[in-house]
Amino acid sequence: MSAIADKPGSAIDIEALRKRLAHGGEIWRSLDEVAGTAEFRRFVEAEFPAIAERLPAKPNRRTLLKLMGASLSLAGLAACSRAEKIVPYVRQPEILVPGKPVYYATTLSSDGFGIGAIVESHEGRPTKIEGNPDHPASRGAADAVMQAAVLTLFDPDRSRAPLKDGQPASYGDFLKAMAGLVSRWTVSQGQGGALLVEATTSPTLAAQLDALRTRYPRLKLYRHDSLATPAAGEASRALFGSALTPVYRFDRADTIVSLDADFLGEGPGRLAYARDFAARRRVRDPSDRMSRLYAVESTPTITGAAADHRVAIKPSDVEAVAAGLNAALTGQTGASGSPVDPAWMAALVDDLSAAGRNALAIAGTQQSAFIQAVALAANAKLGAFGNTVELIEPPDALHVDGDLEAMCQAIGHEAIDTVVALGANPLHTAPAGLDVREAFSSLKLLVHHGLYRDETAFLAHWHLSAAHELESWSDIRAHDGSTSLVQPLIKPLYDGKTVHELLAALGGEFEADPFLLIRQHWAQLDDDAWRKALRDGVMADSAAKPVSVTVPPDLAGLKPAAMAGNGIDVRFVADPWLRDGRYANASWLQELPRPLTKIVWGNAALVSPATAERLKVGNGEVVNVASNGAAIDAPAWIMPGHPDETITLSFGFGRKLGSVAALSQGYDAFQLRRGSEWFATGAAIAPRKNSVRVITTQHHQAMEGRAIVRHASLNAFRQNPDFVRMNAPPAPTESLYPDWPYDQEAWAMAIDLSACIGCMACVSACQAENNIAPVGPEECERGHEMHWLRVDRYYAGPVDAPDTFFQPVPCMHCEKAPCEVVCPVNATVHTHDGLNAQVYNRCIGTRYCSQNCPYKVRRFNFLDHQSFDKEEAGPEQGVHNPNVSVRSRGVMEKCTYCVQRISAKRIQAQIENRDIADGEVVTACQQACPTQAITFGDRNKKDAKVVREKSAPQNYALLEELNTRPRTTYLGKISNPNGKLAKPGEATDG
Amino acid sequence: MSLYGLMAVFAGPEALIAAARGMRERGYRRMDAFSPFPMKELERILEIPKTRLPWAVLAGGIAGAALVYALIWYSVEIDYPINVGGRPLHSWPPFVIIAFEAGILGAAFAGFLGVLAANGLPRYHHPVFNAESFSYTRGGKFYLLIEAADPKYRKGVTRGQLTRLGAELVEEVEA
Amino acid sequence: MAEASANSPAVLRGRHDFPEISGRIGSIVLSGRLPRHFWTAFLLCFLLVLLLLYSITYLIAVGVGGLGINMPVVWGTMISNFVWWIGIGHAGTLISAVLLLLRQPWRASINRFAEAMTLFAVAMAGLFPILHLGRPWFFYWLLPLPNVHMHWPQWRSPLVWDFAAIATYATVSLLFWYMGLLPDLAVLRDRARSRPAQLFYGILALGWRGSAYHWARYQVVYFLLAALATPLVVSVHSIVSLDFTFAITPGYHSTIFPPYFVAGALLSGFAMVLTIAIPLRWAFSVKDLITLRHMDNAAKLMIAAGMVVAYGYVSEAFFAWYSGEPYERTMMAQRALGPYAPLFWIMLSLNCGVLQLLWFRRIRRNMPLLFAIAVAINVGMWIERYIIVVTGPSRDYLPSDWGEQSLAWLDFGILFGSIGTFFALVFLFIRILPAITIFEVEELAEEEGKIR
Amino acid sequence: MPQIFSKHANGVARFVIWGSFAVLLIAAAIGTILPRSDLVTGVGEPLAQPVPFSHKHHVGQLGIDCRYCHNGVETSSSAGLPATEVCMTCHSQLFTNADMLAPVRASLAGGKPIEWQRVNSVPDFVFFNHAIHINKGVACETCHGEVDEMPLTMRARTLSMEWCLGCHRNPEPNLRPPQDVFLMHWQPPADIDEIRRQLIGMLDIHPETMTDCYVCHR
Repeated sequence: MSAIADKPGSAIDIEALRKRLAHGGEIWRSLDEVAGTAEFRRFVEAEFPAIAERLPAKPNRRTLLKLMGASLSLAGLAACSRAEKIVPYVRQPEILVPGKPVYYATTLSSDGFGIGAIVESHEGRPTKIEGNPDHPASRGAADAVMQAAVLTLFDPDRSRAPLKDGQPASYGDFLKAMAGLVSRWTVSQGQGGALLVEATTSPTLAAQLDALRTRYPRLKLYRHDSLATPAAGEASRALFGSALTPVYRFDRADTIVSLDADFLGEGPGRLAYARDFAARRRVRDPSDRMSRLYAVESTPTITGAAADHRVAIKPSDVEAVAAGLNAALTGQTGASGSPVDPAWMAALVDDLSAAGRNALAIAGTQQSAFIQAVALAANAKLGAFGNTVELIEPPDALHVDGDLEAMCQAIGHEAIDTVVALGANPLHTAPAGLDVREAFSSLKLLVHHGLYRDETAFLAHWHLSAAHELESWSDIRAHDGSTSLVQPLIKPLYDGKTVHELLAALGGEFEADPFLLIRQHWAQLDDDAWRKALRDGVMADSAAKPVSVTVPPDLAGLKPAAMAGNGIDVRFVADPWLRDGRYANASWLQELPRPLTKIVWGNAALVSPATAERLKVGNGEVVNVASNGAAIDAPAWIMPGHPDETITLSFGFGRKLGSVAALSQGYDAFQLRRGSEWFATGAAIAPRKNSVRVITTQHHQAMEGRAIVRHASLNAFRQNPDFVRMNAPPAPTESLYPDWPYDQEAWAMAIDLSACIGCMACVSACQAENNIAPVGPEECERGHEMHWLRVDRYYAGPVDAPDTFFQPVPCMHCEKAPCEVVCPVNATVHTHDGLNAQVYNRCIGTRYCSQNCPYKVRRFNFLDHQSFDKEEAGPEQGVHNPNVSVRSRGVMEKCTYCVQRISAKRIQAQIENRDIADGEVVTACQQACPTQAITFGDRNKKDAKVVREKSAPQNYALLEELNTRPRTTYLGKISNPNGKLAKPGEATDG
Repeated sequence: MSLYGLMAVFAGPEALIAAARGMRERGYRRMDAFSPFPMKELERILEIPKTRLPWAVLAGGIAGAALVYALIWYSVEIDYPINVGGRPLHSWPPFVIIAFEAGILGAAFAGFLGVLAANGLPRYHHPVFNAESFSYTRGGKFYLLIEAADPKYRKGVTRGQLTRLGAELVEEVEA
Repeated sequence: MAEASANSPAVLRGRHDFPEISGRIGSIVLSGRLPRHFWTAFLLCFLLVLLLLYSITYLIAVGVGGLGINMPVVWGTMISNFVWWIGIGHAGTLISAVLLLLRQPWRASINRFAEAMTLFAVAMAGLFPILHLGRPWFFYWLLPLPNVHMHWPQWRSPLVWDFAAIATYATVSLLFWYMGLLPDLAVLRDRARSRPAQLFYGILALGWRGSAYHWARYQVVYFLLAALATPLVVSVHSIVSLDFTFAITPGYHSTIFPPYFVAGALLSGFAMVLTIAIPLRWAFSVKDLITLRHMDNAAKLMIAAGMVVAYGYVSEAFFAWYSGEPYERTMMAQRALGPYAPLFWIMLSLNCGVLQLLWFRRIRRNMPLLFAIAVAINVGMWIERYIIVVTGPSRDYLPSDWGEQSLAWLDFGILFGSIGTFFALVFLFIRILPAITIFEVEELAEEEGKIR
Repeated sequence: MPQIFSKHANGVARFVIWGSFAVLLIAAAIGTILPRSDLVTGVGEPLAQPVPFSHKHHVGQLGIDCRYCHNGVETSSSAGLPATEVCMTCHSQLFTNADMLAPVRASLAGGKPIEWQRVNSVPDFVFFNHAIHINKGVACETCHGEVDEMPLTMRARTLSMEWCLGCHRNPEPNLRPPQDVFLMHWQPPADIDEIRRQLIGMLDIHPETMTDCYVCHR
């Protein structure tokens, strides 16, 4: 049992294995023969030993697993080596010193757009993603999906070798096949050939596609992006003749109206937008000002939760609201039939007009062209263009011959007999009523390039395993058009190929070097500029130039599409983490609670309390949703603040491919979707008799009148700045016990509840940094999840239009810690700098500390959640942070204020014989937070940022009446509602 | 085979007490009585000295408590001072609880071992077991033993006196 | 003392002589002729022993996650079993020690197996704090042992006090019990026919010969041990209750707990005494040694203890309300109306409702009924322990982490396994040691002039 | 009634009683001493290595500096083992075909590293950092012993928590001027106590912070 902790990688012997295992694929093949279909079992054993304990034992299972685990981990390590020609970030490039992490800048893709990242690499193992402060789309923040990139990199389920008709083949064979195709196309000028691409912003890729099309004039190019939002383009094309896309500047916006736009949670600019939005709402002093957000929503989002005024209406009514707004702004009278309260609208319009060029109207990207046009018109009317909003050429612009539907039709007319699918997985994401399988089956040749052996791969004649983005050379553009490079952190684990290599091969260039393909595209950059671009993670002033426009008065004739409001409206959304399902195999994401529902390992159909009441359904009770011919069964989930007579369905689930994905439960909303619609009307809901398991990590939603999240309006705050002390139990001033001196550092944290938007980035960052084990659905259901940091979500006020509050709750590091006194073995004690240290190797698991923790922030390893047998653990152990113990069964764990980071900085400072500077120690949650809600530092430094935060009048400690003296404190939530609109439940917490 | 003493068997407690008193009046000192259950009178008659075991018990209790408290104090103040939940190093109230339990334990051990030691137990082989009649096989019997070492011991005389005092049976016990 | 009147039956019925008493008690052990149902019962218990062994193996192999516990309720049946068994372990010492000090004659014939019951109950209780651990194999870290980590126990933790209290209690009870056994062992030694039996009892008897000198010291120390055991028995369950009162969790943090736990201990302890005594006196036809008087007194004590417990329930609720603490109030309301409400009301109806039947003498003297009541009280007391353990944390300070735990098969496997093991030990004890104190019954018979 | 036990029984009983006391004492003594003994800690027993590398030869006789091979020791948590190339910098000229160096040459040729046996290891949950110790004047010698006299490297200290804490509680006796940390058989000057007192201040060493659990366990 000494293996309570283990330092993955510390013993990894890269060079040897690399030579021995030139081809990860070889091993996989040999194993396929041995293992048959034991993959799932093996994976579960490795990733979720706890679940495996419960699996019925197979006689030869253990030996089999050992064998597979062994060679898999070898395969994994096979490429744990520094890829050549990579340049460290700002720190001077140094030859790899064992035990010292190296940081590289690269760019991760989010729905095709780039978000800059700094990747921490240990002995050539990328282990942690941070945001790149220099990148416009990241600004130093990183969200949950980005964090999971390292996990998907080491995912043992990734496709490991080219497959010919499902049988492993060599890359050489694949190239031979491509050579055949090339010669065929050369003759026929690409007749009958088609490429299927996803949303992409890669300049190199675009150039390669153009080259191919000049080479094969008859070659067709289709794009299938199941999460595409074409409306903005349509609107601008209608208004200005050319497709333009808006970029917002929330740091300049005083009054914001969102027409069903989830700008904090969706879209490639979300991190930057969140930062700017929060920056404009920082209040530390009664004289500070903050912006005001009006949100019209057709489904609850974190943006709506952050809004000062929110109305939830049926999707089919949003256009009416937009029309009303447009009428009001353009001074037309009789803005009739607007489903929102006229007073509300009047207040909104007044605020907007008052704000003038500092106003900002945002249309939800998923909303109709009309609504886009209204937003554009409003911004133009208010003079916001050039100030709070700019229009640029869309970075993802790509001239294509059509979408998936068009392609299938072409296949139907036998105009196309060969398809090369680049990354896309249409068999899962195709709309209902479009039989892609049937269409693809009739192809002469289907080539699929992807990370996983997914549905499309199974159908394909040839599947080529793709290189992970952390293994690839590429380039990509951000929401504002800035271009940045993608550089590999590690040599492809499973000999995957980049899309550029594949396209080069289709162009007859079979031995293309993935690096040169990119480098040559950027030939105009000299080596210094190139290096700089790599080092900075973004190309200097490559942002797209704003286009100046004039909006035609009549919205170019765009009218509200008369949506039949009868029946139930269906609102489609993409799962915030799994998106269209492409990340379904990432256990971190599956187990990360959804911001509002706190649902994990599955999805549910969200309905409003009133609708649920009418339908007589409760949480988890299955309903049948029927819309235009198709129908699916989905568990209902009652969602406070959800519009009535509307049901929200999310994409991304219902996939059984991939062993983690197979563990999750959920329905596949694509089966109900027509075309690329985000809304459907006239749906019917029929409750079924049965109910299914929907796992949530928070079972109680109200604050029970306790002063937990203390909040007030800006005006209330100005009247009495210390509102957090009002009607809250008084904090004791003295303690029975003598005060301990903390004369050196005194680490402390402040969390600004006004800034927190509940996006969960901190939680996933914490999981990635601290080797927190995912436990799987069964254990989550039993309340055994392990997240050290949780984001509590409370509702207050009327259930149909509640206020939503988020509160991140890490360990409070109480100075009078109740947990420590009750531990019988000194496994949790205080340190000289005031940390509440948890000593895993001393813990015997009495769990008394957790019993005595009023915040319940401690987590217990009820079962063995991590495999300690390096042989058995498989490649996924590669993701472990070598500076954090991996905890074994039976020990308690909890937030440590990222003590490993503190230690690293302290050692550095002591070697240099200096004090630790303020802001030098950054916790994982703080670093990831898009809104900088979390501040961490030394309380003893008078000028430290954390001291300034804590000196704000609205600073308070959670449950301070217990006199536990927490080091983590909160800044009460301040919202900025319009005084003219009395908000229900204002300044109370229901 | 030397003689250890004379063992007289009596039917009941009263008889034994009477006999013991009788022999005592006759000046016998080195004598012992055996009964299936404790009999207070015998203590008086045989002038059994008051035992000092209670003091041993007290000492055991104090020693146990003091030792353990000292150990705790040493561990928190000297050997590994450590900030636990911001409480003072020398948090005496909880320490007292443990010391109390240790005291009880010490006292109990002192008493138990003390009584065994004082009674010279275990003593598996003892002359009285040589007496054929000395046994609880038939339940509660009452015995009086006059040791041969007693100055007043005279072979025939003593046996006669015992018989006269109502002994059912008088038997010589070898050492 | 005169023949017993109807309203207070004699502690000893009929006339006896010493051979008869020691013979009857001794023969239970020596003759080895035991009723068949004795062995069938023992076999049943033995199956439960196997269940316990299996459950423990599973628990250690898979981990405490096999139990129903979760976040936020990380304590479960292991703790409630512990408190329950410790409670049961109290009646024995109380009967033998306190009644001895109070010179209650009726203690004589039931103290022996009551003490044995104490020992076995404490042995069972001792299992649970260890099985409760996430890493049971490190339980000895609670001891101040010289180690290369230079590590000490954390003396401020009630669990360490527990450790001290339980260890002391077990040891003292054992010494007290063994000391009481000495003279009887001597009797058995002499009555034993077979050589092995002679050696066995002979060695245990340490050569006891009933010398007046020995009796003198013996009695003094026996009384002293009793005097020590009395504060000990009170301190033990008080300390166990500190495990809860020491915590700030709502529903735990209460000053009423120590007395209320001790009372609860007596209630469940006497219930268990009756659960054992009633079948015992019937099976071995010692109704004249263990008389209605004993049963009656035990039942009366149950009422007394039970009323204190009931007062505990009331004051707990009252102070939750009176304190004005929102947390305490919510917790208490949730306990009575929340997810654990059914258990809560069952507990009340058993520990406070059913108990009241004992006011009636007819019921106190009706053995089958008394037995049923005793069993009911045992169940009720277990539920009480469980409710105390789980309801607090399941409804504590932050509503966001409110939640309930479940009960897995493992929870029941270990509970029933331990019950079976306990009774198996009781059976073995009855088989090899005198379940009734021979010398004290003889003394009693003598004092009461019941010797023919 | 005849005696059940013979005359000797009493003696036997006495022997058993005192004997068991003695056994308990002895057991306690063993339990205290054994974990600290070389049998358990493995101090002083050289491990068989694929190549019989001799610090005695390389350090003692040739006087090669520690950092030549262990180059991470001043900057990183791990001191680092030399890459095969480092060995071959010399051994491409010297003893080019000595049999005992065959594995080294094979390693370079086959690109397969030499698998050394770990001599000084701490449990996985202990995070030791070389750099800080070196920079604060704790010499290699202090923990690794006189490696220049080891034909085969062996563990010189127990590396038990007790041993670590010994120094973390009172580092002064183990300090020396940082420039001397790589010296072997370093002879302290006469005024060493004074120097050490100054070092504590100069190097800003705070023993009261060095027994925090997270210093080693994270």
